[in-house]
Amino acid sequence: MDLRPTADQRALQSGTRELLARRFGRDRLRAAVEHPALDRALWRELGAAGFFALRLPEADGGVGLGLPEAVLVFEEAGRALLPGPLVAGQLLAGVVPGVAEGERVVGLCEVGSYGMGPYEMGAYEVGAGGGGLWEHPGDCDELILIEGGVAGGPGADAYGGVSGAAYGDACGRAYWNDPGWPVQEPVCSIDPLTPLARVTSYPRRAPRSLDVPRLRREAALLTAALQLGSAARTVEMAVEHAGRREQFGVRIGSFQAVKHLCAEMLIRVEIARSAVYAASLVDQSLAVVGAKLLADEAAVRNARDCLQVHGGMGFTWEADVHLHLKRAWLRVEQWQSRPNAEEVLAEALLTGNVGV
Amino acid sequence: MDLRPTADQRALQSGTRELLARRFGRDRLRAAVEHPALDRALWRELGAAGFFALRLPEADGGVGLGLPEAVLVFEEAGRALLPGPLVAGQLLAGVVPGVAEGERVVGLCEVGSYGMGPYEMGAYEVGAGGGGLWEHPGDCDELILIEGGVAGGPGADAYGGVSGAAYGDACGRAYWNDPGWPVQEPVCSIDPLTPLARVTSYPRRAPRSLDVPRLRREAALLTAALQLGSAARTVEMAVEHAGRREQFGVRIGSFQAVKHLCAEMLIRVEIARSAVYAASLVDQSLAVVGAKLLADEAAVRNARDCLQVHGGMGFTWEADVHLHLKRAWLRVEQWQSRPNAEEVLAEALLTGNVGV
Amino acid sequence: MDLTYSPAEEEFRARLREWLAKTLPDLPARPDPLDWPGRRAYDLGWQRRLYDAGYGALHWDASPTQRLIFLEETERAGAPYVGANFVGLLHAGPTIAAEGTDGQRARWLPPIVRGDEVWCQGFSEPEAGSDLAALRTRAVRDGDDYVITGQKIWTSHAEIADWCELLVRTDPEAPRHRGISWLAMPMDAPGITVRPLRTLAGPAEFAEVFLDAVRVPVANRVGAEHDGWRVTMVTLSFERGTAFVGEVVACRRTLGALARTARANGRWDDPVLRRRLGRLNAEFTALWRLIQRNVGAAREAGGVPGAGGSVFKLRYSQARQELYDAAAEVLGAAGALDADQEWTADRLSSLAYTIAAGTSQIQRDIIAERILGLPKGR
Amino acid sequence: MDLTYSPAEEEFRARLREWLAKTLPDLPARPDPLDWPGRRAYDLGWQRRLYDAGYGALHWDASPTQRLIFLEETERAGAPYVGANFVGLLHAGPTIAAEGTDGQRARWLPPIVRGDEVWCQGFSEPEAGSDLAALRTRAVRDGDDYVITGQKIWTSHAEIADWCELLVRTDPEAPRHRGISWLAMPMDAPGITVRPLRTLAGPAEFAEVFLDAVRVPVANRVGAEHDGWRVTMVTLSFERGTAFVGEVVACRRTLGALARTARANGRWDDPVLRRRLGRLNAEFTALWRLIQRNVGAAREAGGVPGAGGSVFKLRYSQARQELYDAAAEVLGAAGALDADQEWTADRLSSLAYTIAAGTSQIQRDIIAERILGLPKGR
Repeated sequence: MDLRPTADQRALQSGTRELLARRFGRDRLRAAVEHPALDRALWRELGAAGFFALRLPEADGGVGLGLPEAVLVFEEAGRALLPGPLVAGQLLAGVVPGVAEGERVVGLCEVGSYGMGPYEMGAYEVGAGGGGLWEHPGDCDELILIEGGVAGGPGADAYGGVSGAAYGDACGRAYWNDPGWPVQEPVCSIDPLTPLARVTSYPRRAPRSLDVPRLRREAALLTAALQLGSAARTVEMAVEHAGRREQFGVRIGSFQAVKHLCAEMLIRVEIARSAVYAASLVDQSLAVVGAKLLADEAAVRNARDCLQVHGGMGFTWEADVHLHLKRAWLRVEQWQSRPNAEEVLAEALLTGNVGV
Repeated sequence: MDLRPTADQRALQSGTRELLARRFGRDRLRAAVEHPALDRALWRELGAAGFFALRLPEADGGVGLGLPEAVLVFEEAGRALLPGPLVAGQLLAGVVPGVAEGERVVGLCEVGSYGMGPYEMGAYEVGAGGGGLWEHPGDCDELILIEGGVAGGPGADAYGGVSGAAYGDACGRAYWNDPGWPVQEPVCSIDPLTPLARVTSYPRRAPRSLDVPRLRREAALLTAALQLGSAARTVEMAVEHAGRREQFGVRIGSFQAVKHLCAEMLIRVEIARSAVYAASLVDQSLAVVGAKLLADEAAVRNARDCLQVHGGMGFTWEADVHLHLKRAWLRVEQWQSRPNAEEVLAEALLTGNVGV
Repeated sequence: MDLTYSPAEEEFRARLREWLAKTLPDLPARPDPLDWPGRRAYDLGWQRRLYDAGYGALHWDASPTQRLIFLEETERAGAPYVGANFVGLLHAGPTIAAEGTDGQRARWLPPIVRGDEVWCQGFSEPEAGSDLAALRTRAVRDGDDYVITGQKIWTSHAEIADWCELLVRTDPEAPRHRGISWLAMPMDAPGITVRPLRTLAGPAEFAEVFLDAVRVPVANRVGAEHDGWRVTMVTLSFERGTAFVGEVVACRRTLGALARTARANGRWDDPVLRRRLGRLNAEFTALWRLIQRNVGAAREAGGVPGAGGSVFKLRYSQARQELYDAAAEVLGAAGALDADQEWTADRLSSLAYTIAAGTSQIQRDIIAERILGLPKGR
Repeated sequence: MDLTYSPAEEEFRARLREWLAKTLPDLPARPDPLDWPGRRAYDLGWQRRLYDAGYGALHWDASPTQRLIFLEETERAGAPYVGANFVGLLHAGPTIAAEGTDGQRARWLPPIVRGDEVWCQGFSEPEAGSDLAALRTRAVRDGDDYVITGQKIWTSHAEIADWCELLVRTDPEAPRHRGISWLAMPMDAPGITVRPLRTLAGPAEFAEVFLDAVRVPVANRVGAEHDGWRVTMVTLSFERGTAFVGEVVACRRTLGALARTARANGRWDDPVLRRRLGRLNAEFTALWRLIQRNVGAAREAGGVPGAGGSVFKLRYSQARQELYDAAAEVLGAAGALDADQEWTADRLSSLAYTIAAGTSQIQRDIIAERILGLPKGR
């Protein structure tokens, strides 16, 4: 029993950090902020380094590792603010040809609200309400649309993992589309690194075989890992700034007010990290729901505190702080909603299935 | 337009403070903590000073002042932690003989939950749920039971003041009782200064004529004034302690962490004071609901922060901090519930009746 | 305690309301936010109308209560925001009115109130943010001029300003707060370079201003030489006083709009969100009442707002951020992530409120030390 | 990363669980909280049973993982709390085990693990709370004894303790941290006066201890003379380490009970409360995982918990207060105001958590300076 990464896992993590520092350093990051089209060469390099094929069996050309390793690698991607449909790439490697190698870019888009009618062929209109946001619409070679099955709705038993109900069609369906098919409307994305569109209508073809509850659970966990990496990075940024910036004749990090902001930031990271790492090991929906909730909080609140520590300098476009905040806001909306997550976690208290 | 007390009002307030300092100083307070029976001599002296008769016309032997003055006086009572059914005394002076003079002690007890059946004579059982707490059961010569009409329930229109619906029987009823009649069970009161019992059953006689919505509104406002006084006092206590106590070779008030706790305490007081004073002038239910909500927050959170500033010394029984916290907790439960208050305030946003 | 207005004040309010109802429909269309000359013309045009109607100098020539009524009514009527006239009317103007000579008042105040000239503020520097007294921009006396070299940041409307209220260090040997002077610098003087500053909320009205041997006549100094710190504190306390009245009224209106939007899009069914909005209703009502209390205190102190402004500013900047966080929940993902949505853009701008014009950390120090009398730390 | 246990650990857990199931039904009735001799007998009796079953010295003689399993299983089974053995098993014992001589270990450790002797802690003083190094209790060398005069506070179980781990100032001339020594003081020595301390949560296990020329043999000093500060830090880091494992397990159980109570009394229908409980579920699960991570770090550091304990302690003390605030809402007015309700009493006790064993303010300084490396303030 040891919740800390092994030596091998630490090596994987630092290798990823070095790769990203080399291939997606600050200059690349700022260039991407102004021109957020995906860098396909970087994508192929990530593919070659095993970023997407991480969990595929070695026999299939993969790295043969598991969810804990994917989480560690995604923590690094979140730290570096690496843009692109990373979660889709990780989850669909081995499912969609070319994804594992980084040759083909595939997107995932939640269009489902629970309470949908029975499955019907034909065009399906996405309501004005939730869902339907598509990351990097101009960069995807293919798009997979996920309907239904969100936490707390019908099918939550399977997704929430509260009872042992079998996965099934009722818990969500996946539709393949080439990216020209869905009708989309542009969204002026708050995150300069992540172009967005809203899918308003798409052809509802025969659903494809994909374990949607597992896909959702792993997507939420990997997104939580990205949030964790961002939260950890903003502590570093705040501490660096506070240790360098002088006001009133001293480094501002010697003020208790600044110190205590930084301490609370670290605590959020450590709590989120404990939850995310553990969820990667138990692969249980309830653990994922809690981990995403805490990682979302850590990422958003740390980015805001980091901004506060930076003062006016953090408010400029040239500072990276806002990129973390905006991306964190975006990820909060992905794969689970806070109200549903809290309801699922509350319901689990009644069933007594809290484990240890 | 001036939201600050006039010279006359300030004189009334400082006169009250002096009276309480003289008649209910620290020694009396600590004696009351160990033996919380009401000091009837003090009660009569308060009566003679016009504490209860404040708002009665001068022709009837009262002081002829209004709700703003009552609020200022109650702020002082809250500051001094003065025990007893003060709100009942203020609201029933002139209604129940002897109350204005402090000769007779009368209690008010909310037993109503909304959703009660139609009015019926006979014994009425109070459910195990909310309400039914009776302050100083052993000290009251008389008890008035208030049924129904809480904020947000049926009759909320009148109570909440959101629409202009007329006051009426549907908004609550009052029953007179001598204190021997209701069936009560003892409660080990968390507040050592306020003995409590729970009324479980009482004779439902013919309701008495009393403007229950107004009574509730004014009770909530006066309770908010008590909370405000307590919140203001705990800032003073924290500042006094922080300016005196030395650790690490300096007064702890020179630490930013302590300073900022104290600053936030003051802000809560000033916000609550603004809301409470304004509500005493507009005499409008929505203003009272908001004022009580903010004064409750200020009293509870300030007492907790005061405890934090005091450290271990504040955790002792001999320190007064806990008396403020416990009384604040008690008052939070009186005359309105937070969920209902927030719902009423939200509903008012829709009707657009926010005034300026 | 009294919430009623005097007959004269009520009449002032009624006439203003009537004038606004008559005037606002005739205003030209609002310019594009990136059209700087258009914005200048629009904002100055609005000020000119106010001036012609007798409301031009209200920001320093009327009672705090009248100012309160003015800001409240213009905001309620949806009148234009003070815009490019912000520094002139709320910072530099009040300072000159309070501290300037008769000649200075005659030179600078009429063009501000008539809507002829725009002012900007040259206070902050890259190394002097929270610690404003650390400013380094040097002014060296040369005959009847100061020769100024240095850099300013967060200068709003610098691109279209005629004048800059500038803080410079005139005595580098004196203690930090003692060697500073307050100057009115013409923005067309040689040696000034303005570079627009992009913020996390996108293109904004801020700029960096680089000063390379800029000559400013000594006669442009307001207040005594080296006494600029005290002069500045007058200005800053204005900023923390009634300047936010209009914003609080606007927040209350936004809160109502949030509730109606939530009701329309179904999010009203979430009691957690609903109750949060209810809590914010109490909060903004109380903030409004706090301003009214501060106005009374300011009246007593001769028009200059006191430290009570810090209490307001701290709580308000927090509440404003909570308001727009709630707005994001009302909008839902598709709206909260859409920077074109007005509330989403406002959410980004709200992030500056706990930083600009004194961080919340500094404000808490001020309250603890100046109001509560706790020992000064360091 | 790995959440599985080794076969040996699983076997340890299974045997312990079996033993608990067999042993607990035979325990005597719990004594009244005010019956001090009864509490001493009960707590020591439980420790004796643990000792007889081979679990006596687990707190310093086993791997962190075993300790984790032990605390988890005893709490889950509803076994007695460590009670009067707290200081001996979790503070003084580990310190003596780590820093004592062979002779000292032989003298003091067996009676602790056998449940023969009770220890109390004499660290805090009225003028030395957060600033423990300010302690003034003086020890003057006189032959083979120290002669000790001073006052201690927050000494738990002093009424029934046999020994006190005492911090005294042996060199008043040295810098604050350098002149302190750690002594084992017999509580029956002449000159000791114990006065029970009443807390806001009512009668508690705390006392003030007055020391008037108390003689303690020099041989009772653990560690070098004047080196008591370092010795103490070892003890305190134990306090912030695994000591809270059982409490977190208990909090998770309480959380489940809160949910079931709320469902039964109808408060479950309030989604704000319900979602708050859901949020706390995530929180306490994560705190539990954080302990598991810290155990790994402690194993690496040779059993001594590191600064990670401060991270846990800060968040946990906050979460525990939130838990009992939620409990008050579940109970409703009649329960939340009734001090006889267990959760209401626990709510009062929870208020100490952000103060005792280092206030949250001090913990944040520790994290900022020792973990994050921010410059030391003052």
